[in-house]
Amino acid sequence: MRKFLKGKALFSAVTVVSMLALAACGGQSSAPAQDGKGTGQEQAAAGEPKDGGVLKIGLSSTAKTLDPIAYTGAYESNIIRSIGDTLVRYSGDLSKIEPSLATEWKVSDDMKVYTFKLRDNVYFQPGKYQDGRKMTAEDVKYSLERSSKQSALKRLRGVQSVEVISENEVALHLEQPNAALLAMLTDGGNIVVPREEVEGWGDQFGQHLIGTGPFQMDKFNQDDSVALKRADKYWGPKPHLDGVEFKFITDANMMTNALRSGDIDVVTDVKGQNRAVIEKDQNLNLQTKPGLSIEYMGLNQNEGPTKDKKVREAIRMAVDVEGLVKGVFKWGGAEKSYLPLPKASWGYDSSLEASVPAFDPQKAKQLLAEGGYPDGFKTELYVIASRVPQATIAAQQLKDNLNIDAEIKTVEWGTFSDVVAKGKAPLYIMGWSWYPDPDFFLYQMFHSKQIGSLGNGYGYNNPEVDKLLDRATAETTDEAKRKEMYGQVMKMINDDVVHVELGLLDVATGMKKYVEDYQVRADSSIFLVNEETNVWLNK
Amino acid sequence: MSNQAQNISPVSVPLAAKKKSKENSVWRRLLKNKLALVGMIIIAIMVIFSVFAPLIATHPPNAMDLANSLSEPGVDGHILGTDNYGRDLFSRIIYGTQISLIVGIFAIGLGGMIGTLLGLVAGYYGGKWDAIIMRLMDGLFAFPFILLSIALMTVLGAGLFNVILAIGVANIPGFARIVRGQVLAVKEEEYIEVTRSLGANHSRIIFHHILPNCMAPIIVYATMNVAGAIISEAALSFLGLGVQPPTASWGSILKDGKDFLVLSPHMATFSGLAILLSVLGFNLFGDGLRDALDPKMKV
Amino acid sequence: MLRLILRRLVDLIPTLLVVATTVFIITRMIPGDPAAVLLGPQASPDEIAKMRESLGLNQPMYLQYIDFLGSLLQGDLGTSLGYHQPVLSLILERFPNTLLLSVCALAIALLIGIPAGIISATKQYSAWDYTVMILSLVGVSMPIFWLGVMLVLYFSVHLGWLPATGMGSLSEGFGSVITHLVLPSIALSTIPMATFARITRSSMLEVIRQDYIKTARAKGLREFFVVWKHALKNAMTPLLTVMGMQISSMLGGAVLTETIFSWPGMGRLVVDAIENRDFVVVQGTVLFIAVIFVLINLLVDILYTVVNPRVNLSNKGEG
Amino acid sequence: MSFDLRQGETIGIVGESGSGKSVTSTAILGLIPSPPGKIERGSIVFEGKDLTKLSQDEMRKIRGNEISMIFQDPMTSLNPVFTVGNQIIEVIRLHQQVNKKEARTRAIEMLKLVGIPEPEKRLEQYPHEFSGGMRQRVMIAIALACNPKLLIADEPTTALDVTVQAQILELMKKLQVDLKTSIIMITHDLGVVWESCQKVLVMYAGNTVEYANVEDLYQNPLHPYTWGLLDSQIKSDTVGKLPSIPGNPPDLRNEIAGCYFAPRCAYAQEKCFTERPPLVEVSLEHMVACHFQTADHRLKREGGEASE
Amino acid sequence: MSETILQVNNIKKYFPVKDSSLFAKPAKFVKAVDDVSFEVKKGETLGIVGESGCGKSTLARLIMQLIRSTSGSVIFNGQDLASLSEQELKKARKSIQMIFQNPYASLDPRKTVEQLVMEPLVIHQVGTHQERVQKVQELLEVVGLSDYHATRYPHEFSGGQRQRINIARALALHPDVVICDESVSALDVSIQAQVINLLKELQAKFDLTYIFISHDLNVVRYISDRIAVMYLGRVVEMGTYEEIYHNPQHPYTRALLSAVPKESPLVKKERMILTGDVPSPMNPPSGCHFHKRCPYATDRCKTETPALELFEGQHLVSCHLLGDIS
Repeated sequence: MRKFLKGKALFSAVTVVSMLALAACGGQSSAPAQDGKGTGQEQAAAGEPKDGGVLKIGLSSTAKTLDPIAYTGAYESNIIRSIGDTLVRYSGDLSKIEPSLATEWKVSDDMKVYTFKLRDNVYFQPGKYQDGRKMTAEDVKYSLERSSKQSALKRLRGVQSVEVISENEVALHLEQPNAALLAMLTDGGNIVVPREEVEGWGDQFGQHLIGTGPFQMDKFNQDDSVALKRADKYWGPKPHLDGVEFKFITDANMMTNALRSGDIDVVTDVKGQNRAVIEKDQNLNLQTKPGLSIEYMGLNQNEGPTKDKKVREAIRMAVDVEGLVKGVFKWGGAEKSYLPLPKASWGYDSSLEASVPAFDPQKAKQLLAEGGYPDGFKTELYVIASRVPQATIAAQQLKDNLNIDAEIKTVEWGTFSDVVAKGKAPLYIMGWSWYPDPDFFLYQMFHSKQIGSLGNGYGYNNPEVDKLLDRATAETTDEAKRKEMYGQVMKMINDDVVHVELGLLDVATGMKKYVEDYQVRADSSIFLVNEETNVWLNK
Repeated sequence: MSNQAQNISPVSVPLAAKKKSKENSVWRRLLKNKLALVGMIIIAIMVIFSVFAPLIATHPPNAMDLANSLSEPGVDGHILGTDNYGRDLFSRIIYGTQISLIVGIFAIGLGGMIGTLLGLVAGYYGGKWDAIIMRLMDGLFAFPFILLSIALMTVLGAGLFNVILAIGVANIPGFARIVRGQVLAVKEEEYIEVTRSLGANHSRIIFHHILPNCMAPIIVYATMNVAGAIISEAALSFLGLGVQPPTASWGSILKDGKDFLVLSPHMATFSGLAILLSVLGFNLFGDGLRDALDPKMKV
Repeated sequence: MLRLILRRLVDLIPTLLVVATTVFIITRMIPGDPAAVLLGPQASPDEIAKMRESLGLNQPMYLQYIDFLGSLLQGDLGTSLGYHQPVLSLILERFPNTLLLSVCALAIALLIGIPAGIISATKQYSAWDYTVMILSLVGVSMPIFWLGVMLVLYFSVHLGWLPATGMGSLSEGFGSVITHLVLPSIALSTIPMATFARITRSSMLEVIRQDYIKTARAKGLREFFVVWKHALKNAMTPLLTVMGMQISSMLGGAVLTETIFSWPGMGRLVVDAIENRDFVVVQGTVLFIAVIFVLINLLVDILYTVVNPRVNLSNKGEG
Repeated sequence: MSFDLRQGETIGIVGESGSGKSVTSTAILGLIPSPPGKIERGSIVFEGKDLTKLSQDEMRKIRGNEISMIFQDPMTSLNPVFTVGNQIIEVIRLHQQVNKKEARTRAIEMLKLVGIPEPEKRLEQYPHEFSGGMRQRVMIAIALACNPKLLIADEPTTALDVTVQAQILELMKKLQVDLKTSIIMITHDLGVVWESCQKVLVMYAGNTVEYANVEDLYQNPLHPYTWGLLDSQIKSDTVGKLPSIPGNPPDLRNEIAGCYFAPRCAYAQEKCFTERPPLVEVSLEHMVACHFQTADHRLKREGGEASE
Repeated sequence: MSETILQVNNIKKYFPVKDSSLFAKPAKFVKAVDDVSFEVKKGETLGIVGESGCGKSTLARLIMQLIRSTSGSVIFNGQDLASLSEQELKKARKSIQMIFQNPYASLDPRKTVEQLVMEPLVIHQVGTHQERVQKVQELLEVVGLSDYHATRYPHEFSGGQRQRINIARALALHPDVVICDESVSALDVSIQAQVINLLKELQAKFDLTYIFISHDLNVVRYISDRIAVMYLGRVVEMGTYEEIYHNPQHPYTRALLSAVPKESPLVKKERMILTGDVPSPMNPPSGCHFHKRCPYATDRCKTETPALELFEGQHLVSCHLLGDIS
C-alpha cells in the first residue's frame, strides 16, 4: 500500500511545482524582451496629420459627475475641458493667460470690474433640450453666476454679479479687487453651458454635459469609461480625431499594462517604475514636464516639540531631501524643492533658494540639544498610503540623525484631513497643487485665515505675511509687482521654518508612438484641440 | 469441565497487554499521512524562522540602503535581493513569518474562543438563546469579511493589534456555526443522557462531555482558518490597512512589490510564494488532522 | 414551501436590523468629516461647516439614525455625496457587473470543482485524486491578488491575448465582454472551485459508504449510474450549504478582483466610498450585500427541500 | 467455507457478529470493493457458471436479475431522495426491455404482491413516508421484481419488531412457493432459522463449523460451538443460570493457527491449538469441522440441555 | 418480596407537536405514555415488554424524571419525584440508576474506564479521590473486569465488556432500583447470556430491584418476576410471568407471543398474524388502541377505553371481552 502511495504522490507533486514555476516566471518573462534605447523626449518626425480614429486615454480615478459646479476630482476636469470652453485659458507653458471664448478683456482702475468681448461664431453641441444654438453673452452670465453661487469647491470666488452689455460683451463685478480672478476663470468649473440643458437634466446634468468644446458627450458608462465624439460646429480648428474615450483604471500598474497591451493609447499620471517600463518599451514614449505640485513635511507651530523654532530648524537640517527624493523617485519624476511654490509658477524666485540651509546632521544635532531635546523625542508622522515611501525614509533619517522616533501613521484620506485640519498632527507629509498664480499656494498654505483647514494644518500665524498676501491680490494686477510681494512672503516663511520642502513632482504622460501632437501641460490638464495643438493618430 | 461458566470468574481477556491509549493512535495515523507530514514540516520551519529570526536573517530587516534598492537576488550578499528601500528581502521575509504566525494564531485564538463559547450556548440551550446568537452571527456573516475589516481598520486605525482584532472578529461566526452544529449532534448522543441521569449539572455536561467531543472539528477548522487569517492579513496589507511600515509583513512586501512587478518581480514573487507555502502548510496539516481524528477514516 | 419562504423573510428582518445598525455605527465612528473630504484640501473651514449643515451631519446621532431607518423602510438608501445620485440607482447600475463576474466565476467553479471532486472520490488514492487534492489545496491557499496580477502580466501583457482591464461594453459586441471577463472570473473562481472540489470529495466519500449505495450496486446498476445518480443527489445537501457560504465570501473576493481588473462592480464602489467617506454609499451597499446574502441562503434552503424531500423530524422520535 | 443449494430451497447461515456471514453474501454477488478485499481462491457456481470468473458486465446482468439481495436496516437501504416507484422501475427497466408504462404496472403488481396497500399512491411517495416493515416489503419488491432464481437476505428482520418480523417471514415463505426462488437467509437468530430454513450452516470467525439439515442439526448437533449456541437460546421453559460460552470472539486481525474456537472450547485439546480441523461429512448431509467429531469418534457432551 | 419500593400512579407524557407556524398553540400531541400505573416490590424484577413506539423507553425516563411528566406521580423512598426540583431530583437520583441500550453510544469515547465509572462518585462528591479509585477497583472486579482495564478507552472493548462497564457505573452509588432499558438487546446471544447472568447475580448480591425493558419476549420472561405488556402508551396486560406466558388474556399479548419464532424446527406453530402496522402515536385510535387490529373488536371497544381489571391472582387485563375469548 505504501509503495503504491509514493508513486502517486510524486507524480502529483511534480504537477504542482510546475504550476508554481509557470506563475512565478510569469513575472520575469513578461519583462519586455526588446529593451531598446529609451526614445524618451524627442518627437518622431511627424508626417502630414491624418484624420480619423478614436484616442483612448487612461485616467486613474473614476469620473463621478461632470457637472461644472459639482465635480471634485482633477480627472473629471480633464474630460470637461474637451467638452466645454472657458472665457480664458493658460498658454501651453502656463506663462500667460490667452483668449478662448473671450477675444479680449480690460480691467477697471479700481480692479473691481472686468469686461470681456466674446467671439460671435460659437455654437453649443446639439442636445436633448436644444439643437446646437449659438452661444450668447446671456449664456456666459448664466454659467458664471451659477458657478459663483453654487460651485461646491468655490471655483469662482468674490464675483458679485455678471452684467450683459451687448450680444457679445459681458462685465464681471467683484465684491473687492482680486488679481487672481483671471486664473480662477481658467478653471474647468467655469465653462459656458446652455441653460435649457442644465435645467432640463436637473441632477442628471453631470452625466449629460453640453458645452461649446471640440468634442461632445457620446456615452457615459458609470465607473468604466466616458466616450466623446467630434463636435461638428466647433468654433476652433477642426479636430483630426473622430472621438475620444476616457477609460478609468484605478490601479497604476494595471494602467501601464493596459497601455502596453493596447487597451489604451495614452496614460496620464505615470509614476515609479512604470516610467522605466514605458521608456524601455520601443513602441511607447514618455513625455515629462516639471509640474505644479509640490510635496512638503509640515511642522506643527503650536503643539509638541516643534513649537520651538530651534527644533524645527534642527529637523529641517536633519532631512537629506536630495537622498530622500532619489530614494523615493528611483526612476525620476521629482527634483529637490526649495520653496513652497512650484518652479512652473511665474511667482517662483530662484534667488531665494540660497536662504534654505543645506543638509547638516551635526549642526542639526547641536540645534536640537539647544532646543532642549539632546537625545531626541518620540512623535508621530501622519501620511496617506500613497506617500508611505517618503514617510519611511524621512522617519529613518530623523531616527539616524537626531534619534527622533517618528511613528508612521498611515491613515485614510478622511482621517488625515480631519487630524491635520484640526492641527493635531505634530508632523505630516502632504502635497499641494493648484493654478500657477502664487496666491493659490501661499494664501491657502500660510494665511492665518486658513487655520482650521487642511492648507494651514500647522497653525502658522504671521500678521506681516497676512498683510502682504492681502495686498498682493487687492492692490495690483501687475504680475511683476505681485511677484516682488510674494518673494518677501516666502523669505519670511522660510525664516519661520514652517515647511521642510521635499519634492517638486513632474507630470509624466506615456503614449503610443502613433499619438502625434499631444501636448503635456504642467498643470496636468488635457487640451486635445486648440490653437496650439490638434492631436492625431499616425496609424 | 462443563462448558457452563462457574460463578463470576474473571473473564480471560485476550486483549493485547501493551498499553494502547487513544492519543498515540492519532499521532501514528497523522505521521502515516504523507501530505500531513509535509504540512507539519512547513509549519515547523515557520516556527523556527520566527523564533530564530535574528540568527537566520542575514541583515537587520529595516536597514535601508537606498543606493542599491531593488537589486536582483544574489547580488552582494542579498540572497533574495533587496526591496524598494534597499532593505534585504530575505531578512524581511524571515521576520515577516513572525507577523503572519502571530496574526494567524492570535486572530484565530480570539475568534475561536468567542465563537466556540457562543456556539456552545446556542447549541446546548437552544430556544431564544439560539435564535438571538444565530441572528447576530448571520448579521456578522452578511458583512463581507473584507468590508468588515476595512471598516474596523479605518475606525481603529491600522496596526498589528487591530489586524488581529479585525480578523478575529470576522472569524467568530464561522466558529459559532461549526460548534453549534457539533453540539447539536453530540447533545443527542446516549452518553449525554446517561450523564444527565447521573445527576450532572449543565456546566459539567458542557465542559466535561460535550466540549471534549467537539474539539476534533474545532481544531481542524482552526488550522484551516489560520491559513485563511494569513491570507486575510496579506489582503488587508494589500489594501494598505495592514501592519504599519517599517515592520515587515508578507502582505506589505507583496503590496510594495506589486508596483515593481515588471522589471523586478522578485520582491512580489518571493513574498507571494511565502504566503502560498505557509497557507498550504496549514491546510495540509488541517486535512491530515481531520482524517486522523475522524475515527471512521481508516488509513 | 411557501410557509418556509415566509418564515425566512420574517427572519430576514432582525438580521438586516443588526447589519443596518452595525454599519450605521461603524460609518459614523470612522474619523474624518465627510464634508471636508468631499470639498477637498482647498476648502476653507466655513465652507466645510456649511456643507456639513446641508448634509444634516450636525443633527444629533439618534436623529440621524431614526431618519436613516425611516428612509430605509421606503427603500430609499439616500443620495451619494460624491455621485450626487440616489445610492440605489448607483447600486443597481453596478450590481449587474458584479453579478455577471460572480456568476461566471461560480459557473467555472461548479463546472470544474464538482466533477473533479466526484472523480477523485470514486478513484480514491489514485494519481488523479492526489493531483486534485493538492491543486485544490494550492487553489485555496493562493492569494487572489497575486494570482490576478500574474494572470494579467502573462496573458494580456506578455502574450497580448486578453485585455488587461475594464469591462468592455455590450455596444462593442458580445465578444469584447467575454474577452474582458475571462481573466477576472478565473481569478475570482479559484478559491470557490478548490472548496467545491474538497467538499464534494468528502461528502461523496461519506455517501458512498451508505447502505443504499450497496442496494443500488446489488441491483446491477453500472458504477457510473450508482455514482452520478444515486450518490450525487445525496451528496448535494452539504454541498449546498457550502455553496451558500462561498457565494457570500465571493462578494468579498470581488472587492479585490475588481480593484485589480478595474471592473466597475459594487466591490470597488464600496472601497472608494469608504476612502472618500461617502458613508451613504457604504451603508447602502453593505445593506444591499446583506440582503443578497440572506436571499442566497433562502434560495439554498429551498433547494434543500427540492434535493432532499425528507421532512426534518422536529420533535424527538419516541424511543 | 462451502455449501450447495437446490432450487426453491432455503439455507440459513448462522453466526454471531464478526463471523463473516455478511462478507460471504456480498462475495457471491461480487460486490466486495476490489482495492481492499479480494477473493483468494474457491469458486461460486451458479447454474453451472463460476461467478468468480465472470467479467464485470456479465456479473452486472446477473445482479438484480438472477441473484438479488435485501439488507438488514430498512431505514438506510432505500435511497432517501428518490421515490419508491423510481427505485423499483429502475431495476425492471435495467434488466427487462420494457417501456416506462409497462415497468410501472409491473412495479404496482410487485407492491400488491408484497402486501402494500394502495400501491398506486405509495409508488410516488418517498422512503421516509414508510414504516420499517413497509420499507422491507419495498426492498423485497425490488429484489423480486425480475423474479430472480436466488434471493440473498442479509439479516432481513433483525431491525424489525417481532410482529412485523413474523409478517415478513410469512411473506418470504409465500413468495418462495409462488416464484420458486431459493433463499440464502443470513441471521444470528436461530428462531428465524427454525422458521424458514431447510438447511443451516453455522459459522464462527470466518469458518464453517457445522452444516446440516435443520432437524438433524437441532436434534444431533455435533460441534461444541453449536452446542453453546443452542444452549444459550432462552426458551419458554429455560430456568436457572443461563449456559453461556465464556470469553469473547477472536480478533481476526492476528493470525490463529489451530481451530478458531479452541480458546473458548471446553473440549479443546493440544491438537486443536495447532491444526485447523477440516470440514468433514460425518453422517448423511451433516458436515462438521472438529478434530474429535469424526465418522467414528464422538465427543461426549456433558451437561447442557438434552434435546427432547 | 417485601414492601413496595416504587409506586407509579397515572403517569402521562404528551409531546406537543410543533407544527411550523411559529405562533399557533400546538394543537396536536403525541400521547407517548397515556395513564400508566404500577407498583414494584423491593428485590423484584418488573419486566416491561412491547414493540417500538409503545412508550416503554419514555416510561423508563419518566420514572427517573429525565423527562418531566405531563401529569401523575412517581413515589420513591417516600418522595414524589414528579414534584421535585432539579436540585432535589439530583439527590433522589443517587438511589435509582439506569443502564442504557447501545454499548457503543452510552460511553463517552474521550474518557477512560476509570473516569467513566468514577463519574457518579465525583458528581455526588462521595469520598476522597483515593477512596474513589479503590471503589472503582471493586466495581470492575464485581462486574468481571480487572483493574488494568481502568486506563483503557471504550473503543478498545467488545460490546459485552462495555455493558459491564455501564453496569459497574450504575452500581457506584449503591442504588436500590436499576432500570435496564433494552440493556442486552444490542448483544450477540452468547454475550447476552453472560450479561444476564451477571445482572441476576448482582440482584441477589446487592438486593437490587430491576425494571427490565425489552422488545425480546424470551429474555423478559426469563429475567422478570412480573411482566407488563404495553401497546401505544398503555399497559394492556400485567401479571406474573406464568400468568402472562401460559394464560395470556389480551388479544395483543396472544398475538405477540404467537409471533415469537419457533423454539425448535420440530414444533408446528400455528400463527395469529396481525395485519397492518402499529398506528402512529400522533393520532392513536379511539377507545381501545388495539381495536383496529383486534379480530374480536366490538363497537364498545371502538368507543370506550377498557380499564385494567383484575382477572385472577396478580393478573390484570385491560379488555372489554375479558374471560369470554377462548
